Amino acid sequence: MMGGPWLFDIALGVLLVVLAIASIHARNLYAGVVMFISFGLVAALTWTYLGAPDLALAEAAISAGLTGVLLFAALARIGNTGSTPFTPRRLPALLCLAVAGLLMVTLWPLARNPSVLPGMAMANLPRTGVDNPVTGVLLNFRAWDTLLELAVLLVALLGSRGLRPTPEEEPVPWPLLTAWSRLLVPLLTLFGGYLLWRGGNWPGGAFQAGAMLAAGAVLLRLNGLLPEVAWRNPVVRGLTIAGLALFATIAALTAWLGDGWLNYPPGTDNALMMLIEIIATLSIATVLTLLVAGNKTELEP
Amino acid sequence: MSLSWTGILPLAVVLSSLVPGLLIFTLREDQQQLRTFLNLLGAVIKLVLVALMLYGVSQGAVFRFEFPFLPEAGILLHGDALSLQFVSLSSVLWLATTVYAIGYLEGAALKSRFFGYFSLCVSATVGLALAGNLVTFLLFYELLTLATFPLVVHTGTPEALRAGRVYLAYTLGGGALALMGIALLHSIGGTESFTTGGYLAPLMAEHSASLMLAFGLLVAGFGVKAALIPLHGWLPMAMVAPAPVSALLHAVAVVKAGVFGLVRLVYNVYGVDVMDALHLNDPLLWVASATIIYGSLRALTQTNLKKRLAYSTVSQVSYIAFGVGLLGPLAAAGALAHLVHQGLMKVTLFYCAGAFAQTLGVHRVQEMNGLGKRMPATMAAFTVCALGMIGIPPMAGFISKWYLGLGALQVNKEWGLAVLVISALLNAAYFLPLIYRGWFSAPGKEGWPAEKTFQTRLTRLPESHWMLVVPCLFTAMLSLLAGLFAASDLSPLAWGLLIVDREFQP
Amino acid sequence: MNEIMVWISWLAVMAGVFFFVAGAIGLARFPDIHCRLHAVTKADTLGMGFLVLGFGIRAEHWHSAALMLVIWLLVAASSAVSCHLLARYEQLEDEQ
Amino acid sequence: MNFALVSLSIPLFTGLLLLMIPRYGGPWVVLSSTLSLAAAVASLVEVVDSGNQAVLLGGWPELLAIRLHLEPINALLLAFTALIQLLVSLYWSRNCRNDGFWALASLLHATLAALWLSGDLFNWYVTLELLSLVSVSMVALAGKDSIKPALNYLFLSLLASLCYLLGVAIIYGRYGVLDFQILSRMTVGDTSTAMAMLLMTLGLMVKGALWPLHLWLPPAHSRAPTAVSALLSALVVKGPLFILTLLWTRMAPMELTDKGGEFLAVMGVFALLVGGWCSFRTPLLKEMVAYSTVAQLGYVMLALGLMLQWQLRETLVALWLFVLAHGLAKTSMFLAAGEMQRIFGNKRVTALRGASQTAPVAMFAFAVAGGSLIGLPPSGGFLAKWLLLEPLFYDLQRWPLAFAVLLSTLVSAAYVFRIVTLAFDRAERGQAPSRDRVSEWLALLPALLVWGMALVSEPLILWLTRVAQ
Amino acid sequence: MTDTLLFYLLVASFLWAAGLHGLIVARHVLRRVIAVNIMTAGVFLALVTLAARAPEPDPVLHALVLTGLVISVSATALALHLGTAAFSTEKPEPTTR
Repeated sequence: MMGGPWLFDIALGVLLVVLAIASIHARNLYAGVVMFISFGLVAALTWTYLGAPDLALAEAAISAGLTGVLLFAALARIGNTGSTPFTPRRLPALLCLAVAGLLMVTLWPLARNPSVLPGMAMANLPRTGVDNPVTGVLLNFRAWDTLLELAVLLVALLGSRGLRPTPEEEPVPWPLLTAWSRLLVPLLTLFGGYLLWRGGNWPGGAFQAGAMLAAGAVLLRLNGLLPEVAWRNPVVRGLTIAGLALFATIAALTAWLGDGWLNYPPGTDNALMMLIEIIATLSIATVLTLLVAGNKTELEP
Repeated sequence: MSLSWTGILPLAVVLSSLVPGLLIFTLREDQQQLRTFLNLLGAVIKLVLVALMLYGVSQGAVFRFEFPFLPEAGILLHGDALSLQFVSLSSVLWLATTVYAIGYLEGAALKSRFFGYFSLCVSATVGLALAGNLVTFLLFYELLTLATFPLVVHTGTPEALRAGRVYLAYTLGGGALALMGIALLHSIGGTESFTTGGYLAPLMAEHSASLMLAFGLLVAGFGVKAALIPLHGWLPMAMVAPAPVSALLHAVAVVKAGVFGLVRLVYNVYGVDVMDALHLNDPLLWVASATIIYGSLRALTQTNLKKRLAYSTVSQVSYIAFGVGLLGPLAAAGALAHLVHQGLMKVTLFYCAGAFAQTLGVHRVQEMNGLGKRMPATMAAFTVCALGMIGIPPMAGFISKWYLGLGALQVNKEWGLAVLVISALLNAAYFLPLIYRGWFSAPGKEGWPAEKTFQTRLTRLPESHWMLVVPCLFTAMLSLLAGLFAASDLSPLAWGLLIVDREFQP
Repeated sequence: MNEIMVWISWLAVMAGVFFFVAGAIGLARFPDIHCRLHAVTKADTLGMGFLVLGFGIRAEHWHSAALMLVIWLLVAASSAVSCHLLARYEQLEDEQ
Repeated sequence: MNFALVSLSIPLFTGLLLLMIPRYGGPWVVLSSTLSLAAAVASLVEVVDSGNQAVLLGGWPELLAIRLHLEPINALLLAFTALIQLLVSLYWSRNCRNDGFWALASLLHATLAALWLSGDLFNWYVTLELLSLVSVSMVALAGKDSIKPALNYLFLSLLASLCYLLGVAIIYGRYGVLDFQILSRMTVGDTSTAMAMLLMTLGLMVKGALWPLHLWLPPAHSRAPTAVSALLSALVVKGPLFILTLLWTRMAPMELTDKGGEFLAVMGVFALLVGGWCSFRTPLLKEMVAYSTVAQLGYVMLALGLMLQWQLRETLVALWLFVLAHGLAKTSMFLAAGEMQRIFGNKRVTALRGASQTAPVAMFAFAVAGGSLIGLPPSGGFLAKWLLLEPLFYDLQRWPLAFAVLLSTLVSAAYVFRIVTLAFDRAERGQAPSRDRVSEWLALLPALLVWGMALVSEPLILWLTRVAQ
Repeated sequence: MTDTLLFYLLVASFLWAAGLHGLIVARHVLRRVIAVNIMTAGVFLALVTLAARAPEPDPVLHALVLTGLVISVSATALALHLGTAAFSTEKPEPTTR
């Protein structure tokens, strides 16, 4: 699976490094952002090549897609004028090269000794009621990390929502784009649902599906087809905290009724996990939509 | 923590001024009567309690109040003879100064704050006196700094603030040094309670270097408040505070706290023979003698009356350090007696200086001409105590200087006697002109700078407010009696000899 | 039978690569925005089509071939829309 | 263990509830922090009786699952967090203008509880990241002039998290285990472990604003709303320090601890002196209090450095006492400073002229809290300093460190009393500003607590000595 | 097999260093956000390469990287919102309140 010819590796590696340096030091910001998005896509390619399909999906959807949209939105508000290319001084560059060399020295011996955890993870996978090992780890073995991660997403929204809203004009709908999005969004939703459903056994899962749905919602919002997604509206608020609230309540209930925190009762773990996944997807989709295209002109409640 | 009355009494003595003080803080400015009542009530209760304790000690009762604070170093209040001497001095003078302060601050603002901190300061002094081990001593030593600082900056003028900053720099520096010394002693030998003859003898063998370092740190730490030579800078600057503050604090509480610390250090922590073995007393002697001479020399050149008295305090307090440094029994008795005598005399001098300033606006020495006619009673008290300071019999000052001289000869340090004689001459040089101006020279043509007349509801008072004059006469009379009846067993000298017998008997 | 199929798939892949390279050169060399848009959209979509054809033949199961076909249709549609958008944006820029 | 997790989930659910119903934030948070405090105290009692506890989340085998473990120190920190949260929310419920604060404050409390309980390196990364995001969002609540420092704080803490994450990656690559208890039995002093420890230490030093990497703290803490700067200085800065202590005292291999100890001790001394000097020089009131945080953290670093070099139990006890005493004192100081800044309406220190008449209780709170920072007896700060000084004097070659502690006491005295002396100035009589007596007393409460530690000092110290290993 | 891993570890170190350099030197918000994301990608590349050491890739590391990915996107979103708010404060902002 891994033995591809070395030419492909070198191409990927060089592409990654060149795109990285170009995106930071590009003359004007617009070019930098575009190159960063292509860096994200090449990184997604690398993850698939290194045998991590889940990550490739997430990288493409979240880091290349949504981060790209966020960067473009910020660029639209900040304007390209502020992009004063800085003078690349010698000293920090050399310093960082030295750091890279030092890292290499320490990472070099690690390449050989594999760890014991994957074996244990595989052994315990059947008891989790899920076939995809990554989802197994995410929702069972390290469920506490995922719970806190949902909290991180929510806090990012709270933080950005607390800022003074910057005035921003309503997006003017444009016929061809509206037609295209009417076609694309159903497909996106379908694909998101499919990703969510297959998360149990094959690469996929809540975060990738959430990102898909968010992309669809942002597209509709930009074309004015979706009514204003406002924090005032209790349904939207409810949705954003639904994922974290449900996960926390399940954790508390398993401790209170069951036999330990996040210790799903044997019979129902598959159903419970599916419930968590669905609500988490909706919650992530809402949060990401609010982050990307949240209505900025509304006042705090 | 024994709950018998012998356990509770030391705590009660400290609380008797702390509780009224905290109550006074909450009073509004116009609650004059309540504030005065609380003040006097606190003072009287403290006097009664101290008397009770004196009676108890004479009957052989032991007063110990123990409270866990640090592992193997708890808060310990222990009423032995040495602490009771200082406690009785403080409580008597606190009563007198309270009366004086009420008179002095008749029209002033922020009286609640003033009397609040005033009572906190006295409770810190009393706590310090009753302290049973070095940690408790350090605790009250630092609280004393915190309580006295607001009094020094009470007037709030730029000079007062500058004096306050200097005062803090010195005292907090001293406190930090003392903390280092006590921590050093605690880490090598643990903190035991003060015992006659000291408890550091067993450590002499392998810890002599640390003991010397600790002694240096502690002398520097206490020396700040005892106004030894390089560390005395804050005392003259702190004279900018109101007169009762200068009177009680810089003649009795703060300065005496430093010297009392030295006395405890030499007699109850290190002990006479450890001091002798490590030759620690010689540097202390040299510093004390240098301070005596330097203080008197600087006092000569001062034109401001309170500054002159401040420098005289710097030199007089070092008499006690000098006596302690001699390590002889007689010198020790003289030093302990001087602890009380100097307190009584110096407080009277500050009262009179305050009365002159308040009534006639007299601040500088040149303006003192003809005071004898205008304020005869205050001037008389001033003269009595000024002669006492010089050491003229039958005043209290003479007694203590006499014993100090004998002590110096006893340990055959003749140069000590020379120092005492020179300082007596210098004292005369800066006190006698004041007395001469007061009695024998005619008042200036243009009259007094800021004359004020006081009258109670009934009659117009001849000299000035009775609350200013009566404390002067009271303390002057006390210092006269202490000198005359030195031989009786109630006098400070007798008390000093009693302590020394316990300390030096084989 | 699959001997010929392998040859055809190789031919299709080579054609695809050729069109991609053509598109890239067009992007680099053409003077103004409209020509470049023209080159990129048309050449790349065609190249993609050939690639899908080439790999479709080699795929073991028709599912992946169908999937690749859908992907190709999506890429074609989105590049058409984005090319239109860019052109219109360029036109707005010129008017100001 | 259940009590500890209850103490964690109460603020979490309150935070979510407050998002749905944003009104009456203050009373809700006060109630939740009281309940959380009760649960934390219950867990403390439970852990003291029945010894350390641990729970494998989800019942999975040991290496695979995240293990939350509860030791007396963790339980004490849980209770401490709930107490500070209670004190600050009592004060802030009286003069809070921004409703967004309450939800974030509860989430902050829940994150800190998760951090104290966790024992898994990656889980610490997630909690640290959550902590930074919550803190940045709360700093940015103060409006326009707090956005740039918040942004700078965010970038630096992201940089720190990535250093930490790379360190965790190397450790996992080398040993294949993430739980620090198991790692403490496995670590060997080779180059990759050294590099991992260095990266993790640098990351945690930036997040904990330890001396050379503290530049983000003063602007962020001084421009944040009063309650936020109090919470940040008293609690958030302590999270990374807790992890740093556990990493170095438990997980680091023997060869590295000496070098690490020296490094931390020297950094601690510099933090004390430079932080104190900056605090003495800055003209802004809240910036002065922020710099004093940087200085006081120097004590914690010094204690940790000495602990690593001499393996003495007292220094570890001194470390925890410094954490507790500084937390309480700094909360009171920030609340008092914020109160006085609101009354006088001016950020500068010189505006405090005559504060002892116009805002006596707030000024008294500031002075009492300052007293504990200096280490005047019988405050909590003094207890910690006393325990730190003892081992310094065991042999006399260590006198430079003792001299450094002496110097730092004087520097801290300088910057506290610079403000207190100003307050006694009775120069001009400004118009009597609007005073809120109750909130001034609430600002005084933590300071009284830190001085009240003296009443319970001996049992506390003996218990800590027995417990901290 | 291991030399391809070594190559990717080298690429990961370079990415991490490039991101570090960018974050320290850049002043503009967007450049710093991109630099942070590059650095994150570097760490994740290192993690995934370590996961690919065994023939069957290590799911635990993949889960960690997924969690890290979501965290980095939320941090980026917050940074960008702060950045735009910071920029709008410089120009005279037409206050709506």
